[in-house]
Amino acid sequence: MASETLTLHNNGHEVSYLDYQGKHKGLLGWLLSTDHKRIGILYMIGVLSFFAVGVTLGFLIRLELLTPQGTIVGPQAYNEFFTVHGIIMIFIVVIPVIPAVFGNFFLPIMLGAKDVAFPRINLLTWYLYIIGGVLILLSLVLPGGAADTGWTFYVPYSVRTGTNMIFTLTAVFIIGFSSILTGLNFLTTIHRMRAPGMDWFKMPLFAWSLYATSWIQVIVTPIVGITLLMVIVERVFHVGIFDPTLGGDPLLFQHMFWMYSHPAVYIIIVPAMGVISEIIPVFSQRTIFGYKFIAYSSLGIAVFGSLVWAHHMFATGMSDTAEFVFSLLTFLVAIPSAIKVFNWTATLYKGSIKLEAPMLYALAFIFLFSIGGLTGIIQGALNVDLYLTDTYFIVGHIHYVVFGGTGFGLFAALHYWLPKMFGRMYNKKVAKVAFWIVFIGFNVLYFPFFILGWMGMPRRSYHYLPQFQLYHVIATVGSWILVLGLLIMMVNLLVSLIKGKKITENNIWGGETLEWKVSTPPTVENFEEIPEVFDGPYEYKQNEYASMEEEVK
Amino acid sequence: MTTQEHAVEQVHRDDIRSKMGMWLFLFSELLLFGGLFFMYSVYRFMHQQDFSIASKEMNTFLGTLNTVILLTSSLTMALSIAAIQRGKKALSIFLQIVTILFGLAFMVNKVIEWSHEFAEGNFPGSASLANRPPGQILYFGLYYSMVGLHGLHVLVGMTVIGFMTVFTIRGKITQDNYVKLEAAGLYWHLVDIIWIFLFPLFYLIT
Amino acid sequence: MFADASNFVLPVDNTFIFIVIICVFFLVLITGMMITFVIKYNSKKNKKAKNIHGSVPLEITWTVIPTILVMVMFYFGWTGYKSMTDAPKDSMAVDVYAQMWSWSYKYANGVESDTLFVPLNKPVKVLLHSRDVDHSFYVPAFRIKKDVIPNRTNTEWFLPTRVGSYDVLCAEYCGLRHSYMYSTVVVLPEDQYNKWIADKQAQDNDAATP
Amino acid sequence: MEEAKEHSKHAHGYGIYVLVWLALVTLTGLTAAVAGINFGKLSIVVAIIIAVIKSYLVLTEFMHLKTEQRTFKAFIFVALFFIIISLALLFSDYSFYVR
Repeated sequence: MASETLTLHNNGHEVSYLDYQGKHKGLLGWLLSTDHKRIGILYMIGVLSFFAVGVTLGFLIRLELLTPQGTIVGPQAYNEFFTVHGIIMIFIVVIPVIPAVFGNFFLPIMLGAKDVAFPRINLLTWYLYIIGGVLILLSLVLPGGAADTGWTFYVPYSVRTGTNMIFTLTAVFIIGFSSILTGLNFLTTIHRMRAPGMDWFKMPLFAWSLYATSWIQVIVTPIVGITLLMVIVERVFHVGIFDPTLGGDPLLFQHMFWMYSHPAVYIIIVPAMGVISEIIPVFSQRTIFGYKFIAYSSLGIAVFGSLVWAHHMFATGMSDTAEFVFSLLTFLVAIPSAIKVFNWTATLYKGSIKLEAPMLYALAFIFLFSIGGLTGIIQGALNVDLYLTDTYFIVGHIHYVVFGGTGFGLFAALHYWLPKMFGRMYNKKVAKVAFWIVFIGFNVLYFPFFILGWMGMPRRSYHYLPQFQLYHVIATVGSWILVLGLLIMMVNLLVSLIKGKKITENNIWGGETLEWKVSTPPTVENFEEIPEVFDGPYEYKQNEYASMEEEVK
Repeated sequence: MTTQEHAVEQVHRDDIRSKMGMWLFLFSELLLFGGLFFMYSVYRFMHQQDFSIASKEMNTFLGTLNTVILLTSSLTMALSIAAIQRGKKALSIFLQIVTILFGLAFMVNKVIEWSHEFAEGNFPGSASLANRPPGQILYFGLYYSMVGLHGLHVLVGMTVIGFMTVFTIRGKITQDNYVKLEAAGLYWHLVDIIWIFLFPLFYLIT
Repeated sequence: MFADASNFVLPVDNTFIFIVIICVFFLVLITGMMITFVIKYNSKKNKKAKNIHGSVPLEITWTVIPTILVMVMFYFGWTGYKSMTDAPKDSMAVDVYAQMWSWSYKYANGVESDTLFVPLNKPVKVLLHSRDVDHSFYVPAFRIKKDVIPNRTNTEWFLPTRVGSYDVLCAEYCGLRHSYMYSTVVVLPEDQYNKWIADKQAQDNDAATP
Repeated sequence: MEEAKEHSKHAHGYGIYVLVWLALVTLTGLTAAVAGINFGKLSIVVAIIIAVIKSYLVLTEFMHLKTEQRTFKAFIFVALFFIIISLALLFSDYSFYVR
C-alpha cells in the first residue's frame, strides 16, 4: 500500500511497544497490558510452550511404536499420551496459534488501526486460554489420570471412563470461549477499524483469511461448547442426552462434535493460507496473482467447510442420503483450496524470487498442504473411505494438513515477522539448515503413515501386527530427525531475540503492506497518525505491468 | 493512561462497534442454544410418542405465566432505553429495577415448577425416571438442560442489568452515552427470544 | 498384506488407484512448476519482476477442470459404496457382537464362536451389535469397515472369494485394550463350512445335555 | 468524524413498544389456546410459526434491528442460514435412516 501519507518516520518521542512503561512496570506491564502487540507476544509464549509439551508427547508415542509390543510404557499411558497430544495440538496449539499470535500482533497494524476493537476482551481471551491449558496439564498429573478417549471424546466411552474427563472437557469449553471472543473481536476490528481508503479489496489477504476464520469461530464453536457441556452434565448429573443406556444416540454426539470440529480444520488452516498469501508476493517482489479469487476462496472455504462435517462418519452407518450429500460437498470444498494453490504458484511466474527462510517454509507449505489436501480427496470417495477411515492413512492426512500446513505456516510466519516484532534478525544460514532438516524429518515421519494405512493399520493402536513394524521404525527415525530440526530452529530464533543483529530499517523484506511502513519494532500506538490508503496491498509500483494474455503470446 | 490517550479514546468512541461486538456475541449464544435445539429436534423426531406423553406432564399454566412475565420484562427493558434517550434518568432506573424484579419472578416460578417435578421423582438420575422409556428420559434430560441453561442466562442478565442500574445512578450511563445499557438490553431480549422457542417446544406441542 | 479376498477388493482398489493417479499428476504439476519458477525467476537472474494481476480465463480453467475431475471421483466412490450397502437377498446372516475387547459371532442356527467361519463364494451379511461402547468391524483383506454402535444395528455384507484366514480388527478406539481386539475370519470351501457348522452344533448340544 | 455521523440517534417511541408488547402477549395467549386443539402434525408448525413471528417482533422492535445498520441484518442472515442448512444436513441422516 504505497501511499503518500505513509512517510511515517518516528521522530524519537514515540517508544517501541517493548520498552513502553505505562501504569504498570515490568512483568505486570505485560500481564495487564491491553496492547494487542503485547497480548500477541503473551500468546506466543503460551502457544510455543504447549507446542513443546505436545511435541514431547508425540515423540514418546513414536518411541513407543518402535516395537509391536510395549516399548517404554503400558497401554493406559499410551492411550493418555495420544489423547493429550491430540487435545494440546488441536485445541491449544493449532487452532489459536496464527490468529492469536500473528493476528493479534499484525491485524490492527495491517488495517491501519491502533488496536483491536475490544482490547480488554482481548486480554481476557489470553487468560481464559491459559486457564484452559493449565487445566489440561493438571489433568495429566492429578490422580485419575489424563483423558484417554482420543481428542474426539466419543460417547459412550467418554461417559464411562474413570479418568479426569471433567477437567479436560471444561478446559476445552473454556478455550472455545476464548476462541469465540477472539473471533468477534477480529470481526468487529475488520468491519469498523480499517484505515480511511482501505476498502474491502484493498485489505491484505491475511486479514481476509482472518475474517473468514473469525466467522467460523463465532458460529460453530458454541456448538462444540454445548456438546461437551452436555457430556459433563451427563457424567455429573446422569442426565440422559447421548448415553445409550439412557436411550441416547451416540451418533448424535458425533454429528454435534464434527459440526464444530470439521470447520475447526478450516479455523486451523485458513489463517496459515493467509500467511502464505503474504509471503509469496513479498519474496517474489510482484503483485499477487488473482487477489480476488484468493479472497473469495477463503470465504468459500468457510461456507462449504461448515457443511461437510459428516464425512468423518462415513463408516458409522448413516443414511445413504447423508452419505451422498456429504461426500458430494466434501469434493466441492476441495475446489477453493485448489484455487489458492494454483494462484500462489502463478504468483511465482515472472517474479524475482528470493529464497529466504520464510519463502522456503511457504513453498514447503504448498507442497505439503497439496499432499494433505489430495490425500483428503482420496478419502472423500465413499467406498475408498470405508477402507481407509480410522487407519494410519487418516493420521498421515491430518498431520500433512495440520502440521505440514499450519505448522509450516507458523514457522514461515515466525521467520517472516519475528524480526519485525523484536527488531533483531536470526542467523539466516542456520535457519535454512534447520528448514531442510525439519522438511526431511517431517516426510520421513509422516509419509510411511499412508503406506501403513493402505496396509490396514488401525489408528490409536498401542499394539500392532508384526508386518507393520518396518514402516513404524522408519517413522520413528523420522521423528528424531524432525525433533532435531525443530530444536535447531527454535534455538536459532530464541538466540536471535537476545543476540541477533539489530534491525533499524522498517522494511526488511521489501513488503508493501502497512506493517512494513511502521518502525521496527512497532511503537506503542503503531501509527502517529492513521494512514490513508490508496492502493491494493501488493502493488509493486517499480515493476512493469502485464496481463497474462500478453505474456502467453 | 495519559490524558492525551484518554482524549484520543473519547474521539474514537464508536457505538456501532460496541453494538456489533454484542450482536456477534449474541450469535454465539444463539448457536449455543442452537446446538441444544438440534439435539431436541433429532430426539423429538426419533421418539415422537414418548415426547408427546412426557410433555403432557408439564404445567402449562406456569409456563404461560412465565412467558408473559418475560415478555413484560422485555417491554420494561426497552422502555428504560427509550427513557434514557429522552434524558429521564429516574424513570430509566425505575424501569431497569422493574425488569430485574420480573426476572426474579420468573426464577421463583421456575423454582416452584422444578421442586414440584423433583417431588414427583422426575429428576435426572432418579430411579423412577430411569425406568421410563428412552424417549421420556431424553425429554426430561433435554428439559432440564435447556431450561436450566436458560435460567442461568436469566440470572446473568439480571446481574448485568443490575450493574447497568448502578452505572445509571452514578452517571456513567447518560442521555449521550447509553450504549452499555443498549447492549444489556440486547442480551435480555435474546434471553426472551430463546424462551419464546422453549415455551412451545416443552409446554405446548403434545 | 494386500490380500484380495472379497468382491469389494477390485472396485475399492481401482477407485483408489484412479484418484491417486490424478492426485500424483497434480502434485507433480504444481511442484514441477514451483521448482521451475524458483530456478528460472531467481532474483539473481531475474532482477526485475513483472506484475500480473491475474487472468479470469485461467481462473475459470483451474476451477472447472478440478470440479469435473472430483465429480468423476465422487461418482466412482458413490456407486462403489452403493454396491456395498445393498446385500443380496440370499445372504447368509451372522450376528456379530462387539464388547470391550473381544468379538463373538452367532449363526442363524444358534451356534456361537470366537472366530468367524464363512463359506466361499456365498454372500454373508453381518449384523453388528455393540454391548458397550463404539467399535468398528474391520477386515482389511475384504476392504470393509463398519462401526458398531450401541442402540443401533449396522449391517455390512461381503462375498468371500479366496480360501484362507484373515484378520478382523477393531478400528474405532474403545479403551485400554482396543489394539488387542483381534479376531479371525476363516473362509472355507462350502462343504467344509457345512461340516464345521454341523460339528459345532453337535458339540454344543453335547455340552448342553451332559 | 464520519463515524459520528453514522450514529444518528433514533429515539424510540414508548407507544410502539407497548403495542408490540400487546401483540406478543396476544400471540402467547393464542398459541396456548391453540395448543388445546389437535392439528396433528400441523400443531408443531403452528406453534413454531407463532414463535417465529414473536421473535421477529422482538428482533425488529425491541432490539431495534429495524433502524440498525444493514451489516447487522446481514449478520442475522448468516447465523440463520447456518442454522437452517445445518439442521437440513443433520436431517439428511436422521430422516432417511432406516432402523
